[in-house]
Amino acid sequence: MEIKINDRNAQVELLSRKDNNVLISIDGRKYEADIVMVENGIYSILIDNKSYNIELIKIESKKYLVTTYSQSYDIEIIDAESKYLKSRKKDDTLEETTISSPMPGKIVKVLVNEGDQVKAGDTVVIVSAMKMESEYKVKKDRLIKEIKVREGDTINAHQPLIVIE
Amino acid sequence: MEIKINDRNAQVELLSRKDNNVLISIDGRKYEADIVMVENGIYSILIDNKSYNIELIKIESKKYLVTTYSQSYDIEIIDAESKYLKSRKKDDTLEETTISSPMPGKIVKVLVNEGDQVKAGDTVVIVSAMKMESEYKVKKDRLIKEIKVREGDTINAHQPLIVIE
Amino acid sequence: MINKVLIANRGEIAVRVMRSCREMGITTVAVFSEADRAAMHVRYADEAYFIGPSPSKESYLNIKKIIKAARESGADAIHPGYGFLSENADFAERCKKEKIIFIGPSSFSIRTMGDKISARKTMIEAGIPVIPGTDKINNEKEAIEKSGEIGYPVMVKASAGGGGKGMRLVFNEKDIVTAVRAAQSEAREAFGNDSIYIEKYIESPHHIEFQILADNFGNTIHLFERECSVQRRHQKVIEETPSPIITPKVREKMGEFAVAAAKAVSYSGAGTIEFIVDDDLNYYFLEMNTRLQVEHPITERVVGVDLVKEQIKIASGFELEIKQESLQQFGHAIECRIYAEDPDNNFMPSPGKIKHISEPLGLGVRHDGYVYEGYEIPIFYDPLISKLVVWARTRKEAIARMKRALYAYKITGVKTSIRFLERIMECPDFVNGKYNTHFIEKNREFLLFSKKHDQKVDDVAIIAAFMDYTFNMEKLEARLFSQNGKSNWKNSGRKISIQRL
Amino acid sequence: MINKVLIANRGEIAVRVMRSCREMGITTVAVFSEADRAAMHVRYADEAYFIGPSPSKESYLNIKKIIKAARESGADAIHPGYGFLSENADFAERCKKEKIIFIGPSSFSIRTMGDKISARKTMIEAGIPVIPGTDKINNEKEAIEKSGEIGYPVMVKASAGGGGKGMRLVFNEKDIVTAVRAAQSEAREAFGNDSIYIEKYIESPHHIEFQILADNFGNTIHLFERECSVQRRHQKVIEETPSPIITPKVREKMGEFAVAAAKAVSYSGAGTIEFIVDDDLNYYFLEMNTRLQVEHPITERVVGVDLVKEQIKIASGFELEIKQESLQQFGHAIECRIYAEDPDNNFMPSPGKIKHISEPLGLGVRHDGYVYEGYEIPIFYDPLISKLVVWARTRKEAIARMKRALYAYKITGVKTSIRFLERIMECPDFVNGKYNTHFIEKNREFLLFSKKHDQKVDDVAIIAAFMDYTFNMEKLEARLFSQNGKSNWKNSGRKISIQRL
Repeated sequence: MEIKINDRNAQVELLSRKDNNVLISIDGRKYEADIVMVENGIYSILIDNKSYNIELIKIESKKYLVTTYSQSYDIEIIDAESKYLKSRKKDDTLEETTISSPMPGKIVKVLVNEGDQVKAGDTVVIVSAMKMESEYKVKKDRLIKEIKVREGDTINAHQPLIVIE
Repeated sequence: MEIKINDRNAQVELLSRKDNNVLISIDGRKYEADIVMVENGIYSILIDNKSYNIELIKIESKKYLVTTYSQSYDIEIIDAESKYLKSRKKDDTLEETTISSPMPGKIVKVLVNEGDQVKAGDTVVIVSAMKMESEYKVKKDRLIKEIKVREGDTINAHQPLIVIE
Repeated sequence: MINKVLIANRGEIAVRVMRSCREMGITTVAVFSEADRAAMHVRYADEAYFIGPSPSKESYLNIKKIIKAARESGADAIHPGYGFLSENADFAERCKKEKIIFIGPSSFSIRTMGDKISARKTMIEAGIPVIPGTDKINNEKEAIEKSGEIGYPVMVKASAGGGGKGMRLVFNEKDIVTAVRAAQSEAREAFGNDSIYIEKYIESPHHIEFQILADNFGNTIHLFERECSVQRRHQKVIEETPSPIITPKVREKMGEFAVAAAKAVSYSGAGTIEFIVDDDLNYYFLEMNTRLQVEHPITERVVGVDLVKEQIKIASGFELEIKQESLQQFGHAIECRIYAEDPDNNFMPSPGKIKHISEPLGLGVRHDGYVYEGYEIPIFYDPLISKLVVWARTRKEAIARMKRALYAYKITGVKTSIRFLERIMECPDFVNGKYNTHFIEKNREFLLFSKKHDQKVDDVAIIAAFMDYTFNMEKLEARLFSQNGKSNWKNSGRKISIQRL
Repeated sequence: MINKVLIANRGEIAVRVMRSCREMGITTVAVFSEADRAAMHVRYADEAYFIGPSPSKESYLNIKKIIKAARESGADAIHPGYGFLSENADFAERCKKEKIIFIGPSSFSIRTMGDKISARKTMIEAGIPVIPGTDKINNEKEAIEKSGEIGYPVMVKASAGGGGKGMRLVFNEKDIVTAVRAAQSEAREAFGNDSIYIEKYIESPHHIEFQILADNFGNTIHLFERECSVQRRHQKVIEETPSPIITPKVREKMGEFAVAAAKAVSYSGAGTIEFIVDDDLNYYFLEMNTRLQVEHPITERVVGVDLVKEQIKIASGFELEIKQESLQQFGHAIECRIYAEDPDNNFMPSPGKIKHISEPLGLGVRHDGYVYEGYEIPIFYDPLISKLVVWARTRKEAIARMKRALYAYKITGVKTSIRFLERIMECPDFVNGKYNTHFIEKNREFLLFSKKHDQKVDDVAIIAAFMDYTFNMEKLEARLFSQNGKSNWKNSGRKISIQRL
């Protein structure tokens, strides 16, 4: 099976398993791991007697945010279904670009109107969260296609705010 | 609806509700409550601005162990279905009695054999948990009908250990 | 004694105040906005009153609504915490009018210290050292003379200034005239007012503050200093006590000035005198915070005093029992502020739902927080999640303990500053106690350097995700089987095809 | 310095030891039985080794397996914690033979103090007061004489005794002969041996112990006392320091004896000298615990020393840095032991799965635990869940703080002693510091008295259950609807019938 970790892909195979002891190959590297879910979403893993604590947040059914002590990873399971969906997506050339905020917050100000032509670096929307305001800019010269929010709106993380072309 | 709390029954009615604000009557006493589940199984309830924290453990679909700051309650929701089941159960005169332990543990010793006639106060089984042994006795003269465990067995709380008649 | 206290605040400080109230047998009243119905301070309090919509202006900053809740609940006192209405003189006055005890100083003290000009004037009169500076400069000759008196480097500032405009830093007399002219012209353009003044520039400023307590009988004491120079955008990040740079002699003298400063405004309650200190341990009054500080726990730990209890006792009209000469600093304490923010992404705030939290515990660790698993940190308020406070016999041991506590502190669901704080504990400048308010800027690279890539840790992360996926698939299959009977060939086929993917 | 420590233990003490190791930069190695794969000490450690089936005998008490894990991991030292192998002289010897440092005293110290007879003999030789008593009594005349010397009341005991058999309490000389005869006859029947001896009977015994630290260079210090008289079935429940009954003079003298007792067995490491103290503050050596005690945190808090770190430094061959004269007791600390047990059901152990836990935090609270939400407390080991330790300036404030902490401490899923401990904090005998080892027995009724019935609280419990049921019903209906389409009349009918129930 293929697994995408951040920006690279790894070939993963479960070679054998007995209860919570598994033998796994990752890009040819073999690991004997004792893996137990100790709390909801938290795994205790022993490999060569080293103790690892890994926290998983499921974003979607095959997408995880995985946190080790020192780092966070975006991990995606790529099975036949996802491969099929991805290949279809590639055919679909209608790629839209949107402005969104990585955090939830409140719209302070929308600085553009639909149909506006904006220049690279122009601020198009200001979002406030926790007493701090963040400005969102366009990276290239763009046309404002659709404005999906109004001032005062409460928004979620990654929600499309403005559609640009 | 009827609700059984410990050994008594109460008549409960939901009179009105708006979002998390409810008006409830319990045996004729009316309560305006603001009720929110804040964590899994934990409710924050405000009544006349007093703040209550209630923890619920669901034992079965209609049975709860409810813990307030000062006390624990066994609470059962009695709807038409449970009433029907209860009435059927009453007809069923085949009541068996069993010896069980209120805690999980390990069987240290079974002191009787199937078919034995025991006297009130006789110890029939010894269970150990957390370095402490507990003796379980019969309350009345009884016949040992069936022994369901063996020495060394690990048992759950409330699991039938010995069936008596 | 006060019987019932309304806490006009939220978050960790509301819970912290309630804890002391509970120990004193005082009933606690929470107030909450729409966003805070499920917040910990509502759950912890004896009573809770709804005070309006989520934005602070319509709830926690709304004096009318808070007074109404106090009247309805029959609270005889209000504790303002920090932030919100804590330094609002009108609110203190309004409480007085309503015959509700405001747990804090008088509106006079708040007003005098709240205004920079009147505070500076009052301090000069009381003989407290302030940053050397001038009134309005009338001509270039005066600029040269006064700058010479103050001593270079100096900062030329626009009287109407703000945002860095009309400011010029001058290191030598030869540059002063050019600087004055440039500042004047910039100020004229920016503010339509070219008046300027000159102030001493502190090159490596340390931010050191003194905790004071004053009762209504003229007794004022200080509880030593807190070193607060680890700041980011003028926001304190880490505080410690004792300060690694202060000497016993300077400490004693600064403490005396802190007491004198408080007395100069007839202060009552707990307050903090902030000083700017340079590398040569010259110190200057900066401002007074007329309330409890976020970082008060490090003082509590090293001195052994519950500051909230002292506030309540003073507000109840009791005389201070603690005497200056009985106080001493025992050991060393450090506080780290844990924010919901993303250090890897320019410290952008990160509100959201807490998925999992493991709090660090054990010897010498105090943890003041308010979030819990499943709690959604709202977007409307401060991103402070909690304060991690450690104590140890020595500074070195305290740093080791903080590292241990940060190591064991885990929060998922929101981004936090925990790993960034860990890097500070490893940063040589901090470890050696050689830092000033430029510390984070100066060590930016070290602090944001993420640990080197470890193939094995990557692989362990993959194993966890892979096995979780596998376990879930098995559960799903088991459910399919149990729903469709044991010998359902179609599902059996499906199972095999899933495994082969 | 030691680089890698294997902790031959589990539960809260294993985690506590690892915390100090981490602060010292020492790698930690956990060992675990089958039941403990998911236990916190395995999660917290750097490395973890499986050592066998769940019963202690086959894992935590199995010397061979633990030594094997130590060798495999390359640990240069073993910390035994308390319980298990911590007072096993053979284990200490075996470690020595394997050239692994045993973090504890020599097998000689363990053996001498582990045997009651040799310990008593050694203490008498060292001039430490022991409970006055006789050797074998040969005749009635001797019984009368010796009892007179000891002073009434005395206890006549069978030399072969046990389980209370062959024991007689005598208050007056007139009853001694009858008692001796009765004891002899009872002993003859019970044990086939009628030899008896006589010991002073301590009417209201206090259990007070002294913490000591000794290095390998002849330096031995004590860290003052712990009052451990709140016991149930000889199991400590609550400990505090300072003791409410000890005077400075007696403390000093007892401390000197404690140091002398440790020196008499060439002690090294951390240890505890237990004394029996009567109401007149006469004290007698009871026994020595040659290991870390469960209740060591209260000493750490009041004296400001990390005892585990001191153990490790001593075992590493360092000289004690702490001097007796630099130590002092600052404030007051209390520890409550939280057990998984049911006080309403004769304190029956209550293992099981933790559904939810809210730990008390904040000023002056230390919480040493190891359980977490979803953790299943195994049936094989001690029912101790955690230790709640509070500190305050005064004993009165410490009690208030403990009440506050216990109030906020919530565990569901297993029964605990939390509410019982709260009652102790409210019990007048405890509050007044007037208690001895009979405290729980004497106050049984007060302690097990549950708060009076409150109709309103019953009703709030009903509301919670009722609304939870209602919410779940709604969710179920929503799911039925979404599965079967919007206009499914059959389901609509079902919905209405459900609501009407």
